[in-house]
Amino acid sequence: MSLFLIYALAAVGLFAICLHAIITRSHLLRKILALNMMGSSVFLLLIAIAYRNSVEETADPVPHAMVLTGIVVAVSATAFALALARRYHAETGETELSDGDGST
Amino acid sequence: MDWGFWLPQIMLFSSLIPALVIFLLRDEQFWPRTILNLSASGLKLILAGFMAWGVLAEGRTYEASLPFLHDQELLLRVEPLSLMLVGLSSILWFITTIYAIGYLENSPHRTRFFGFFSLCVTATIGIALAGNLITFLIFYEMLSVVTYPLVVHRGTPEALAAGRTYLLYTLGGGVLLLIGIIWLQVLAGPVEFVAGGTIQFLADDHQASLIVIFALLIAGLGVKAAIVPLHRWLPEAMIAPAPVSALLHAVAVVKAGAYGIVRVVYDVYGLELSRDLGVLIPLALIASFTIIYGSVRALTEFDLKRRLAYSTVSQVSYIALGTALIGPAATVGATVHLIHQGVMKITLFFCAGVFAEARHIHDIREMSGVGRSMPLTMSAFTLGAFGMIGVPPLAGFVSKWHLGIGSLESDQPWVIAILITSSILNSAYFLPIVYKGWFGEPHEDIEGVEAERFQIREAPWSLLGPSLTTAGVSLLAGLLAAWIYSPLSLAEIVANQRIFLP
Amino acid sequence: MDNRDPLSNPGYLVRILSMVLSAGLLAVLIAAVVDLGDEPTGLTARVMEQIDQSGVSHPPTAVLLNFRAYDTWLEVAVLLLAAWGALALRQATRLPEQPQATSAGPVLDWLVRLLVPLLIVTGVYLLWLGTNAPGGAFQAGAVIGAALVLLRLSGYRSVGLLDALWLRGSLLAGFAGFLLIATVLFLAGWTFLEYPPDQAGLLIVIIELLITWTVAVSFVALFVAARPDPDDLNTESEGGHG
Amino acid sequence: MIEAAIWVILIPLICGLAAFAIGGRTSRLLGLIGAGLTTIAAFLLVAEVWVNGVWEYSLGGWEAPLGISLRADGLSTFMIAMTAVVGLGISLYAVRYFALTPGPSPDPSAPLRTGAGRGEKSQATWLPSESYWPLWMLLWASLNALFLSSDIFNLYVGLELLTLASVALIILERERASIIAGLRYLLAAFLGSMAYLLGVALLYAEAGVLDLQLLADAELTGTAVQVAGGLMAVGLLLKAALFPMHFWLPAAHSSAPAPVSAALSALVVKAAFYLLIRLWFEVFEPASSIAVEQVIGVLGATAIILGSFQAIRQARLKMMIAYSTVAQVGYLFVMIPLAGSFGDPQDVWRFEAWTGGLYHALSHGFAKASMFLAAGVILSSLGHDRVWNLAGSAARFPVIYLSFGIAGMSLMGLPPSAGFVGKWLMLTSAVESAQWWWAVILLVGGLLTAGYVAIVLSQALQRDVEIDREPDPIPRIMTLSVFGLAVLSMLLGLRAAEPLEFLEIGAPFQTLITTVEE
Amino acid sequence: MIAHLWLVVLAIPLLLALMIPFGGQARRLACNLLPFAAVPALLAAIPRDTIDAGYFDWLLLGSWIGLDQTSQIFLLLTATLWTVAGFYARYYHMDDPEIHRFAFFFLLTMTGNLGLIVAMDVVTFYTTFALMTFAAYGLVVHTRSAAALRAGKVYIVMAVIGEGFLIVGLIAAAWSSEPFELTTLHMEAIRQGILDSPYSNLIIGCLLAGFGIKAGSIPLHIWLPLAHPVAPTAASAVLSGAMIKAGLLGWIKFLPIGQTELVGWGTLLVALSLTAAFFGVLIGLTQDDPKTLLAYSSISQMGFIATVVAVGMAAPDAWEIALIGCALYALHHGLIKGALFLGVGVAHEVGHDRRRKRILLAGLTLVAISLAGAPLTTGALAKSALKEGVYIGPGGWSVWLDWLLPIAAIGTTVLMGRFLWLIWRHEMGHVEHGQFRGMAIPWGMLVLLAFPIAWLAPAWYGLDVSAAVAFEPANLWTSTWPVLVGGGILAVLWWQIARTPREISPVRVPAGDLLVPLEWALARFRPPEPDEVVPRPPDPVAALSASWYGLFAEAQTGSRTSRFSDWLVRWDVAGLFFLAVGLALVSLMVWW
Repeated sequence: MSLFLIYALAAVGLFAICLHAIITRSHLLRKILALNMMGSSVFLLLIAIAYRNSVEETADPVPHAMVLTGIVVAVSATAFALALARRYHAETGETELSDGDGST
Repeated sequence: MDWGFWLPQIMLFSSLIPALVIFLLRDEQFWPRTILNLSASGLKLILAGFMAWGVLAEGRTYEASLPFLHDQELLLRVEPLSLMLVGLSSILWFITTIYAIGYLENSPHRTRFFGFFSLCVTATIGIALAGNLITFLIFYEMLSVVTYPLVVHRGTPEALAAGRTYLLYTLGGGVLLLIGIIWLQVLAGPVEFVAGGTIQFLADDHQASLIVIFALLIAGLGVKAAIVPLHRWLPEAMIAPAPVSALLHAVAVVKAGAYGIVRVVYDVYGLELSRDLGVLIPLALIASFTIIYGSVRALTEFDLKRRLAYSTVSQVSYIALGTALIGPAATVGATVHLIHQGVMKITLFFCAGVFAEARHIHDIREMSGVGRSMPLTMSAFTLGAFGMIGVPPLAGFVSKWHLGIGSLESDQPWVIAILITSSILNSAYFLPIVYKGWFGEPHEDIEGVEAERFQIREAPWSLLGPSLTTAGVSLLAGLLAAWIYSPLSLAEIVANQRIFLP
Repeated sequence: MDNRDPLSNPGYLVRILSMVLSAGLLAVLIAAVVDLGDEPTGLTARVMEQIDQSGVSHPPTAVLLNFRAYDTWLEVAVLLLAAWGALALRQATRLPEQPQATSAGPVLDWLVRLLVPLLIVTGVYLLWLGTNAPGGAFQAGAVIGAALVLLRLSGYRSVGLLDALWLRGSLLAGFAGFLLIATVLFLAGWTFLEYPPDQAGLLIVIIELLITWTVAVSFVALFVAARPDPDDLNTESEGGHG
Repeated sequence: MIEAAIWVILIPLICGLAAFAIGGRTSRLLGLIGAGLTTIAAFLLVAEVWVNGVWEYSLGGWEAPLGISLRADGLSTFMIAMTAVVGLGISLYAVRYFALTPGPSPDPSAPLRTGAGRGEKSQATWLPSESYWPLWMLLWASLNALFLSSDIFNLYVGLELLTLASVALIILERERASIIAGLRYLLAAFLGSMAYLLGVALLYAEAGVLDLQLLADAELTGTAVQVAGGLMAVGLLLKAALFPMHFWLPAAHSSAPAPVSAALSALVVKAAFYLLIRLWFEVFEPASSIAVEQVIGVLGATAIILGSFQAIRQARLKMMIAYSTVAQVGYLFVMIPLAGSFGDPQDVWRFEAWTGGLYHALSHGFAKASMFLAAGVILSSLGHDRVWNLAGSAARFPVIYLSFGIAGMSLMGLPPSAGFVGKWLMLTSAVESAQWWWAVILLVGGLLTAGYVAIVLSQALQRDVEIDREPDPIPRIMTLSVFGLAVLSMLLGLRAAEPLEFLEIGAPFQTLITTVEE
Repeated sequence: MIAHLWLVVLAIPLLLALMIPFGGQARRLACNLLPFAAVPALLAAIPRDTIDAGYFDWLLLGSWIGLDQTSQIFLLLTATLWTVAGFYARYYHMDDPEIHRFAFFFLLTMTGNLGLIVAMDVVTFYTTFALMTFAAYGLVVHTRSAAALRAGKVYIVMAVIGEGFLIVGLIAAAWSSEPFELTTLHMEAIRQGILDSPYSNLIIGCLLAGFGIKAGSIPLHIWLPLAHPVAPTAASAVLSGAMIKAGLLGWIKFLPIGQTELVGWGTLLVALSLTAAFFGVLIGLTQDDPKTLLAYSSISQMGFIATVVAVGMAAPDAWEIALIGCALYALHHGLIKGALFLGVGVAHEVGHDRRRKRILLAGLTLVAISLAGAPLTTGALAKSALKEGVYIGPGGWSVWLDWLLPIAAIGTTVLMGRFLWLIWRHEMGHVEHGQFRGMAIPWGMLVLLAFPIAWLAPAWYGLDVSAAVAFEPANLWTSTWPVLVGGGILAVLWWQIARTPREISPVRVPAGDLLVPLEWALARFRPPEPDEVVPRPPDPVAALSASWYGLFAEAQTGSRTSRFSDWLVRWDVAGLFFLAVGLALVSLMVWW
């Protein structure tokens, strides 16, 4: 089992766990965290790919750059989601998203 | 200027543009709207006359082909058959506009009414001018939609319910038509209307498909043509104001269906192929059943407009019936009935509207003695009714005559029995109305004091004039049938293009 | 609707189903990963070929700020949007003061005084490092932003109380600077997002500086704006029209 | 060469940023200028592509695979042009829409709306109208960027940009319902992005490139690619709100302000759709299978049926329109099995279905924008949008309902609307490929659409009932933009030959297209 | 060009009729011009050598209009009668508030009646025939009495049935005449066509029946004894005098009589006609109303004529002669019957004036014995002309006819006796309109003119029969003895009645005879009553539309929320769907 495979399997495992969490955890914070973690799992996979693609000890910089960009994107989205969640909590006092299509 | 290209388009736009402009006017702007309406319908009339002259006297064909899809085009073509419906709708549009202006005086939502009214005519003209199946389909569906606001114009719950039923029927029919057309085009490529048919080359390989497609097309068209059992929307739609009913029945909706059947049988399949596929006899049977059934139902209705509606159900199927018979006289009968039925039925609806408007008469039982105070209206109604029965020299007689001859030509003598039964049933539901109107004792509450019994109190000329005009036309169409500019002569030209000698 | 306590997690059925489906997906993902194998594919070689013309020597930075500068540019826009969205949740155009005005206490005070300069220095260092080693504007911005948040948390209430215009300016700086440079060069006839080889390094540094500042302020803004302003709340549960 | 494609991204960005920086009333002006210039640029691009064919551009001079390429083929340009026209209509509408609700309103009986009268303070406040313009410009720019990008990772960034701009717009008026809806949307879209991103990672790991054209040329197959395809598809389906992943859409689209709802339903959903189409028929073409395509088609069909039924059942107009979007998205995805690998890959009908689906997207864009804008007028003028209580309102704003009806025709696929063209092509394709079940679904869906459109019109056409107060006059520009969009959805059906030909530029199925032309 | 004059002749009454609905001056003018409407037609009937036929290629389906010899005689009769009746009606309806209605229908009926005589093609004929038929309805029901309305109903039903028969026959005939040439509708072509037609028996049957209804042939006569008497007297006169001949003219014009042997049809017709000749007399004798009696007399007299038509059918060679007999007899009967009907009207005006009554009875006796065929009368001339044809008829027939016809003449004599008796004992005193002079003058003119017209007609029109025939001794005798026998019977009856004056008629057959059981039978199959609600069959599409709307209405009123849709948008459910779809897509892509 190569190093790449170990990291990659860890990444997809994390991804699957986060998927499960997003669905089964109702607390908003946990959902947001799960999403954030999901991003991290993909970044982990990308890093693994970067190292798999190394040429002469230089890791592939493209996945590297993708991770950096992705992190910022993920951070932004997470932060925005958190701001919304706090506002939601302040408005309703709830920590879970209400269901329904808004038709009521 | 290339008239051949522009004329059909101007024909369309001469009602489309006024429609759009009218929508921007306010209800109170009576004169701008009226002037626009009348000048537009006048213009259309002149154009129609010009086209008729060009086609009939000069032997021209006006054709406008516009790219539509990559392999399809919108084809507008003026030839004798399209001229029939064009002429009918331009003339009747003009007359109905005058009538509607009088009828809707001071009633709300006139802007909406006249806007959709003009759109409705645009769609009908489009249907008439359609030179291929897809163009036909486009305007056919457009017609379904633009008539909806007219049907629900009164805005009462009943009107809205009727409107929903109407929409469901017509859109459902549109779906059948659409799938039929697509199927046909998948097999045959773009289908143009050519006298004698264009898809004979499919006969060998796709016989079963062609039969199913034919059934789909006829079912789709049959909804608008009110073929039993797809006719139920028509009596319901009678809730609409009189000018709408008049135009729906005489020109627009039912005629679109019937015209479509004519096109499909003559210009898509062609008589020969239709006969070989064996689809004509079933069509004739269905049409015959509709003719009888509509008449029988009409007997049981006592609301004037509903009775007229069932009469339409019955009468429009004459066109389908004639189409299903093979022979020049049958073709003549079917196509000429397109016009004749329109003129006669619009007369009847005009009169029904006059009765409703001037005397609040909606039920046949209330019509007693109405002929005393409104002899002209009643005369017009009588002419229409007799025309429907097929009494000579009215237009209806000419149609029935040719259909009768056609039935013998095509060796289907039983059709004559249908025609006669229908005529007798028509008499049975029209003559009592005529009788009541002329000979019944007037109701006190309607007619007022005895001294006024013989006083003539007709509706205003804006209502009376159109009724008399169409009544006169339905008389002249029969009386002068042999004249070279009569509908019959036009129908003979149409038939000659499509003649097929077995 | 069901009668479950709305605060509890979904029922067992959902959990089991979710687990089964996630496991299934995991299995497929494993298959995919295994299928990938160990053969390198990637663009390492190409990056190394071209890095000399990029104006920086650290490959990821070259990719980020030159080869794939477009990504980076849009990413700054994402950050801007997030900060902005968070700010737009509030009616006030200015950020609120920290409501709790207590003193942080002597230990924290000392720690903050120690840490903040350190963090700022670290940030600047990271920025400088970015051109030839791991590091760069985002890392630097994050660290500086963290320092500012720390300050605010420990009672320096006015931190982040930028004037509305300045706040906007700071949030925009990174993206706008990037945009300005790119547009001006584009109008001057260069390919869009292409740096003139001689000035590439300089321009990248300028952009990095701006981005660092924007990132820092954005983080603070996000942090501060996330706290809802009681005045903004919809008092009734009518939910409005929308 | 003016490189109009660059400008369709740059102009809205510049205007948006300027609007953001300056704020106040100027933002509206800047937004309008941006909308106008972007539209001009978009049509310059159309002209350029029409004349010169596919336009390609390496950003920063770095050729793919190293750099990021922009590519404007028929499809991209088609989407950009649609965005431009719809966007222009929305912008014109928004000018007066937000002016109708000027911050703290002095008049308590004013028709609207949120924020108004609440939390009035001495300090400067963010007005929805002020945030609207920059955010809207950014949304527009991100749409254009998405349509032009030829790099799958860049597309991810673009998607996120789009999502965040959308969410920021949804919560523009800071109402509780819209905040909940925005949050749900954000989380859902985030989830979709993650699935997409994982797919990107797998694709890169397999192919070592990120450029769409290079990936397409590589004709990738293999487990990893297939898994990547599935992941990216499901992520994008979530973002496109295909049933049963539509749960976020009705709330989000109905609770936003009308111009935002219009943009979301007409354009944003299409972006995910566009991306999926692009990937599916270019990158994953060799890896795809009939079964997958049929599954997507089944989801689309279910969306058509259930979405339409849900729309009929809605009590509020905007919810009805939102559910209509759920149904219409279903139409778009029925295109996948039709244009997919069912039957002989060399059959022309695949291309017909492809163009049909895209034309449907176009028609839906115009029609749905018009509908949401119309609903906005009704809502702000009547103070409510309860379908049950619309009686008589057709007499008050006839043109609005006329537009609603025309747009409805387009959604139903009635000729001569653009929707008809799309439906016609898809139906032809379904019949030709003997996948008659899709034809049935398309037709039934049309009837169901007629169902809810007719309900609205039928309510509105009811005879006048007493209304508490005379509705406020509608600014003419709003009426015109509603009407204009509806009419466009009709006119595009009358003359579809050129747009369809345009779609052929650089389209997949090049071999099929040539057979068509022979 | 002359042919165009026919159109003018027809247009005059038509235009006058059309003026009436406009009311006011136009209406008054039309009513005043009523008597003159048929004058142009009368002028047109002036005998000429040439047959002025014209083809109008714009009228109807292409119209042939003109007069042949036979038609000229019919036109003479018709125009005379209508003119006289017009004058008569002008006074008869002097105080009628609804004179305009009468005038309207009178003029329209006139147009039709004149038109069908000049029509030479099948469509024009049918058109004018229909015009006459339907317009006459207005005349029948003019008084609006219960009897008139019942008669009107029977009339219109029979008329519609008749039109139905006719149109079937005519369409089939027209088709047969020239299958692909629609303009060949000339009666010559039609006659030829019927012979060649595969449907020739159908056509002949339909035409016989269709025209037979108008001609009062048994058993289609049932409307006639009801309708003729209830109409205003002027209308009765033209109904029974002129319009009844339209059916006869139809037979003559369109049946291929004289071209081939139609023995079967001829036998049928002769049987029915002879039955009619006796039946009319017998039933007529039981009638109390002089007008009903005259109507039955018409049935009987038309039976005479139809007998000759039947002879022509059975023996083509006889037709040339028989046709002349038919025409002459029709002329004679029309004029005489018109005079008789008008006389009945005059009888209501005599009041207490005995002089007037004597004039009336004298005039009526003159025309009555003429109808009975007394020597030197027009009746004698007509009968002898008729017999000419019968003698040439098929072998065997003449034997029967030779003694059956005189017996019928005896019957006629008796019938006329009873008529005169009814008039004579008519209550004096009551004056209906007070227009004796105005009504008696037209009547008197007709009485006086009937004889010269009938006598001179053969010479005018150059017929092969001369009036002198009637004066030949042999004919004198044959025409005398039936009248004498009839007179004898009358005398016996007179004596009988004088003894028991209250017994007028031992049996009473209600007018319309066969109609009575028929009406009884039909009463079982009445159409729905107006107030009866006929349930409409259910409409599945409307039900669908209602249920779809119900779906909407339900949600609006909040009576039901959709659990399913709420369930669908739950986060966990949607999340599971996301997982499921994702798994499905991924695994299907990999493993399918």
